[in-house]
Amino acid sequence: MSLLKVDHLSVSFVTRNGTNQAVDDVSFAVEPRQITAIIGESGSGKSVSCYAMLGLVPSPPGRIDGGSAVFQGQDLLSLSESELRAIRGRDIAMIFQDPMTCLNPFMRIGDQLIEPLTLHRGLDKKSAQARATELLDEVGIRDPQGAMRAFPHEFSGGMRQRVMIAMALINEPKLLIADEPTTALDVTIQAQILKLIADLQQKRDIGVLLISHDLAVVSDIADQIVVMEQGKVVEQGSPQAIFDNAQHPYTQKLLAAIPSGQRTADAVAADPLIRIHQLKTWFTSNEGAAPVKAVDDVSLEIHRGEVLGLVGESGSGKSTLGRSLLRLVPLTGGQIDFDGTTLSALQGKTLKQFRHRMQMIFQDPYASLNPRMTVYDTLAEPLLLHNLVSKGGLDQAIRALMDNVGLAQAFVRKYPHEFSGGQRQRIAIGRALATRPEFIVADEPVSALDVTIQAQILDLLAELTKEYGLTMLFISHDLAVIRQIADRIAVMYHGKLVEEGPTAQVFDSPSADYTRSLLAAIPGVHAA
Amino acid sequence: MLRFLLVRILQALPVIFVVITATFFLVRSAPGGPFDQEKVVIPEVRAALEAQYRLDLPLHEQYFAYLGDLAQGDLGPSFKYPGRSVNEILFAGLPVTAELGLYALMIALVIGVAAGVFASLKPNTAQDYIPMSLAMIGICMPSFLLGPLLVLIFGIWLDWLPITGWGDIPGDKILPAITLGSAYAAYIARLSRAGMLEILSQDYIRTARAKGLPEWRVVTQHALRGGLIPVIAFLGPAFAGLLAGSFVVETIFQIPGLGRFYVQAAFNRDYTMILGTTVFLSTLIVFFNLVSDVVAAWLNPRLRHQFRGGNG
Amino acid sequence: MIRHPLTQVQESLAPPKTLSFLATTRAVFVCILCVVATACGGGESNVVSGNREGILHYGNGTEPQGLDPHVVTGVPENHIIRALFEGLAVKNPITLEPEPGVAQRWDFSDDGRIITFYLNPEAKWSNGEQVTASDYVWSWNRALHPMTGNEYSYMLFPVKNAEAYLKAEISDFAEVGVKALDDTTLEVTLNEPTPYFVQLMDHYSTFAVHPETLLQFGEMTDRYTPWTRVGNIVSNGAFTLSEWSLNRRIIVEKSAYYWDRDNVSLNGVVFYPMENVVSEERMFRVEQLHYTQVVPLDKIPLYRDMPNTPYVQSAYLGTYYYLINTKRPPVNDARVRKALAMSVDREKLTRTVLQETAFPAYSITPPDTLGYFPPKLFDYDPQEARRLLAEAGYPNGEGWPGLEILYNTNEGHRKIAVAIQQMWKSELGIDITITNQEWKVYLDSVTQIDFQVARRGWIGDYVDANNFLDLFITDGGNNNTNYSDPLYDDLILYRAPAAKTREERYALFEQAETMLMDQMPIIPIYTYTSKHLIHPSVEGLHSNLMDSLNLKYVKLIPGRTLPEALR
Amino acid sequence: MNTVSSPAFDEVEQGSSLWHDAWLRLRKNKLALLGGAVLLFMIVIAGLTPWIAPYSYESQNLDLGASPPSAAHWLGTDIFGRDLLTQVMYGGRISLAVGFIATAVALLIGVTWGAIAGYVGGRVDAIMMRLVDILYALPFMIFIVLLMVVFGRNILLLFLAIGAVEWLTMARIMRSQVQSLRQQEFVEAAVSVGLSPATIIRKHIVPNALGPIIVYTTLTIPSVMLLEAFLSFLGLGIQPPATSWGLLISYGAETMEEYPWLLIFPGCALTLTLFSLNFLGDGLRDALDVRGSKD
Repeated sequence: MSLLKVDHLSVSFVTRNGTNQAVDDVSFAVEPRQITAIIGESGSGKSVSCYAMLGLVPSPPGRIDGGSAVFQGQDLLSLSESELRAIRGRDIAMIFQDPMTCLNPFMRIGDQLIEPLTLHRGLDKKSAQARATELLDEVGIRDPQGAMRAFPHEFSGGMRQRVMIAMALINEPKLLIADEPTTALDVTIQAQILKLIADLQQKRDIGVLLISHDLAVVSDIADQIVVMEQGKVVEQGSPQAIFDNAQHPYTQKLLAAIPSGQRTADAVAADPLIRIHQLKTWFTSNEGAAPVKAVDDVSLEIHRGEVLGLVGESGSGKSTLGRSLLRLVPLTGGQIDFDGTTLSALQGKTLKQFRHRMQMIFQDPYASLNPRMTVYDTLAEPLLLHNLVSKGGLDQAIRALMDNVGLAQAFVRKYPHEFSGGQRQRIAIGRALATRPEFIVADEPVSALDVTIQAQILDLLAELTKEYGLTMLFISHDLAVIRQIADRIAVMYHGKLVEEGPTAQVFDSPSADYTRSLLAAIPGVHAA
Repeated sequence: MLRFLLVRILQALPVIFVVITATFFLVRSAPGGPFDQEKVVIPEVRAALEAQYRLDLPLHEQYFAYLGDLAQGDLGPSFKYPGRSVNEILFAGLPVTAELGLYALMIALVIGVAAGVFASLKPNTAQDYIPMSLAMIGICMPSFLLGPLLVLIFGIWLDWLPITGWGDIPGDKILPAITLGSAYAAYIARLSRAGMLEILSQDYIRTARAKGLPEWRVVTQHALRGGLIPVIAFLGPAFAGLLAGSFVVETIFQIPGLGRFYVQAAFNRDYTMILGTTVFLSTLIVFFNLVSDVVAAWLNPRLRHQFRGGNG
Repeated sequence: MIRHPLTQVQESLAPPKTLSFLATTRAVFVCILCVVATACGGGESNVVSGNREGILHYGNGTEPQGLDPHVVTGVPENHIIRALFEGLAVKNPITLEPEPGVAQRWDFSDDGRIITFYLNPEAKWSNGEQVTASDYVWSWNRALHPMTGNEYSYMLFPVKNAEAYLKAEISDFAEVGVKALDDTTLEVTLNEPTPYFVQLMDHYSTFAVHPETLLQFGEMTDRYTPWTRVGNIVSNGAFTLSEWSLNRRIIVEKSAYYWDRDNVSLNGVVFYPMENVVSEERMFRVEQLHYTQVVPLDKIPLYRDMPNTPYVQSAYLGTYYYLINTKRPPVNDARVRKALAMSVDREKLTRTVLQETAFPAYSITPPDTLGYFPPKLFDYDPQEARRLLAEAGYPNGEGWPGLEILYNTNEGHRKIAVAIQQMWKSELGIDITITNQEWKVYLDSVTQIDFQVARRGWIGDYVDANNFLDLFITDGGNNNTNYSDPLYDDLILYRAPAAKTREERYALFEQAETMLMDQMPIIPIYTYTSKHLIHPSVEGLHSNLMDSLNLKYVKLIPGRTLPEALR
Repeated sequence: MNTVSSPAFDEVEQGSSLWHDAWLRLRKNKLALLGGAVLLFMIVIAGLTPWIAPYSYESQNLDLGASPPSAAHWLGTDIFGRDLLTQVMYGGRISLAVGFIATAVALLIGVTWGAIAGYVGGRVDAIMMRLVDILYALPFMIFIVLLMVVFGRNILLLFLAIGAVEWLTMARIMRSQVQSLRQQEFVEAAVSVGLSPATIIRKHIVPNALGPIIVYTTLTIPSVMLLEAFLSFLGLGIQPPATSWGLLISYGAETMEEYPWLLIFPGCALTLTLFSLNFLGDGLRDALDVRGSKD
């Protein structure tokens, strides 16, 4: 008998401007001692269905229209608030996406951990604390005693997620629901957390319902996969069945969007456009403590016409390096030579004029466009500033740019908040290309987008670099994406360059150990 | 902890010094002296008076003499009340103003926080609109209008409460405290509502609910502490406002507090009294700002490391 | 609450009863207050307890500056000091004629220049010691000493060399005309014969203080020593100081050492500082006060129409007038000044704006000042005023350069200034601006004579026309009008004091008054009245021209209550 | 938002700017609209007062004195027999003028000060904001009382004194706005395009900071009007012959027992205006809350 049986569940949201059907007639089951994964893009209703079952969706806007969710013989949807509460935290536990904000910053970790115990089990404080310390050790926290008294802000993202897992398991629940547990973490840490969840599931014999948007991540550990789109379940099956012969077109589209394949490095003359010599960019925090060495003595060459992939985890200094090249942050030491001009020495007016030769594309499509300016103004600004085009020819140039980046010309008068994430990134790319730059820095341009949109943008970038003969520095933490687009790869760790070489050579025979650990952590490598 | 306090106090000293110097010379530049009377004073007598109070010395000497006395905590004799020193008058008036301020603040905190939290539990419903519109009345009705109205309704028409004096007749503290406290109850209500809404939308509240905690525990254990930090940060500057408000309330209700002394001293050109009150009030304001900053910072564990002698 | 036609107005403005929501919150609020009110209502009122224990509860205006007779100025201080101390002579509460005080009797030398006071051997300090003539010599030295800075020192200027000593022209106090022949005889030598000098002995700046007590706390001339504190102070009046809490109250008890203690019926007095006129009247109505210092102008009509009303109004030795700067055009022309004076309808002004609490004034000295009646030399005559104005070159207002009335920020002055501005505009067609200045700034402007027309009030220091007429001698301290007439100076300074009989003296004063009104450097407007609310149970508080308070004669009759209308 | 005109594009869909969205949201908020309407009504009345006032400002009728509301005088008369409705209208002119002008002064100083401190950052920012903290600690009420007493009470000084008190909070809000915007990527993009700091502030930072500034301004006006009324109550604000609601209330409070309408009507006028301003302010805050329009 399955641990959790969901039949014909439908949930809708009643807001001021009409009701929208978030979950429409969804049915799936979670077998005991198995990991069931729900896959879907943002807005597919995957989280809403789980939250609705547990009564975590606030009732005024949200409304459960029908269906049932049977757990251990009880239909969760028909339980009263107090009965549902008794199950939450004891038999069904949850862990959430962003560990940084999921722990109460004002309470010590120990106090937050023992709460479910003292509440549901009625244990006294002392034994609850002992139990909690054991669990912290089990989830791999080094100094459990110290951790009990510490505050959340003293822990890293990964450590906090481990605490969340300990908090979930403290009452020996039967079912663990994990909502995108690793999305906000770095690749290496992501692998460790997934492995921890899998091990605990085996050891403790619990059912796990894993919600994610990344098929690759899920393929490694899931026993069952449910694919959702626009509030409906489009396909269910084992990972093998899904990967080998996906029936539904949407599933096929998801599979195709997983970055794969390797860029065949066509012979590119080693003609360096940019030479970086012992570049240092340090940030001094004002309390006079030791400076943060974001970029520490990096020397590198970027050849004309190539796409250099820059890989590293968060805090490795990769985006600081990108911004330093464009002189967006003050340099501490070293030189940058851009096609003969020592860029690092340029100041004031000359620097400003030089800027049209190098542009940047940013990560967050929502923040990189001025919300108060129309598409027309955003594109017109760089063109007029560097008077690359006469007043009359402006419209013509803007229309051409929009075509290049695949935007319908009719939207020229619209504002950024009226576009989707993908469309906004296209506008940002259009702005970057407006001044016909030779060199582009793309700082994680696709990591904030859905998988399917991600693929389209990557193709667009590849196409544009060829068409305009651009040189691009492509910064990302996702090796699979880098592998698909980059000619050469450079790996950064704690502000230093640990490896550099053609893509094939770095993937097949990495020289630095750190690169090896990065490669091992790439999800979904086994299934591909 | 000490290091943090020391730094803040050192920063506060120049502020008070600036206040003293500015007031000292500002007051002296006002036309008319402390000894002018309707019946003109004979020049010789005026000279004798000024000699007694060292007003005949050149201005800078007076200034340094005053600073010398101030160092020993002596605020000098009052011109208007020859038999008394400014210290004495201030300490006669201080307990009254402090008591009035305290009652007003208590009313403001109790009513304000209760209304704010109550409203934040069900935003944009009747339970939210009623307390908030009452709070709006508190803000829009200035104390010098609310006071007389309360006197008119409860003092004269219904004749339930005494309307003047402080402490002589039982119950004469109720109306002044309500008048002074109502505006602050309104501000605190709005602040605590906004603070609570902000916290209730945080992820860790959802975690708390996921742990199966009943709603009242979620609010008291998790939301309240974070939600009320803006209220505590508001208390420092609110104190300065309370002092200003006490000017009016003390005038309406005949309360012998500091506020009234200050306004009279300004009219009588009682230099030492003005200076004494100014120094006294600004020190209190700086002190309360410091206290509210420290408490607000201490409440937030992320900032608490500043006190454990961490690296600043 | 006052049962009066006004009540139906209050009903109509009472809070609306219809809104259900409002009604519910109001009900909740009301019952909370009921609980509170019952807990604190009731308790015996001051008047009832006062009448039983012989304690008078007295509203005393502002907080007194201090109790040192040679340092303070102002009315609230006067009342308390006269309860604690007593001068050589005391004013009769009704006739204001001098009566024996510390001095049993006194006699004049035939040329009137020497007065000998015979002190009452029974007159004692509150520590039992006898009040001696040398105490007076020591005290007058302190009052006149250049270092003390006594603002009322000019009260003793009639004494020989007193003024010279104050201005440090002479340094030996022995040269000043006051000698203690023995413990009980004090001989005072004057510059000129001064008929009103004995009256001055009732002014507190001439009172004696206990030398040993003062020297215990500091130098003779120190202004701010704590000798006047409870427990330190030694006084010779009918009462002694028993409590002084700042801004709360001052309590005096009947003295066991006062020479005339058998005639003092009160056991004590409590003085309350009442800043706010409105709340003083409300305290009176709830019987917390026997006596109020002032009465709110707007309540007077209500009290006046009340049967056996507690409202007492009587003439007060003071005149309210406008100073004119006789050097500033257009008021440098006497005809213009006269035109302005004649076009003020004083009857209407006192009836409406001042609610009949003042009498029109046509001269500087108030009528019936110890029998002296000033001549009435002009009247309200708009035609004559317009003729004079035209004659002066401004026919019904053409070419009028404008005129500014200056007053200190006060509700009463504003009403009068606005009213007069209106009268001059409608009667003479001239434009008037009124500006107010904060009190001290205003005093500064008046002393620098930096104005065209300015408000002024003068309250008599002693009951004698000289106190008003000597204001306008050339370069007089209080002559802020630039008016100067040698004939006038001679009349006031020399010929009047030398007059043998009172009738001859008053005739000379009339002549001076006429000269003054002929030049019209000031525009008299009204004479003051004293206004108080006195509880029916208080007897012996007679009102007099000086509104002076003689607590000695006051008696409290228990059992009497306020009229029903005030209940 | 200086959109460059361009006829070349054919059927172009007209985008709805954030301002347009904000206006739609505001329109749905009934209370805010009511507040706006009442405020407009007050401003129009104040503006037209000299022409529509039932009686001339100075005309007094001493014999009448203070009379309750009657047909001739809708709101009754004051102790001079002057029509109270006229007094309240003229008082409204001054009170509203003080409210708007002093706020403008505070806005001007505060926005420029905050923008500079926020954008330049570093040492300059530290010094500028330290000064603001010091001024915050000063007992401003005391200084205003002194200023008024020392330098007399002309209206000009009153505007400056009140403006000087209010700009501090404005500076702080502007600074935090500019600082957060400066880290936004579209500002970094503007820098990388090569725009000068001045253009960046003008075209990118200020338009996005306007939301909170407008909200705070609508909430400053009532607090400024309260301050003026407070000063007039103490006898330090507006001086006769001019009048303001604060002054009328203080006169009314003196004789409230006999003539309660002298207190109640000016009090209602002031409270009503403050209500409408606060409701409008709250409505604007919800409408302009940029966070809301993210998804």
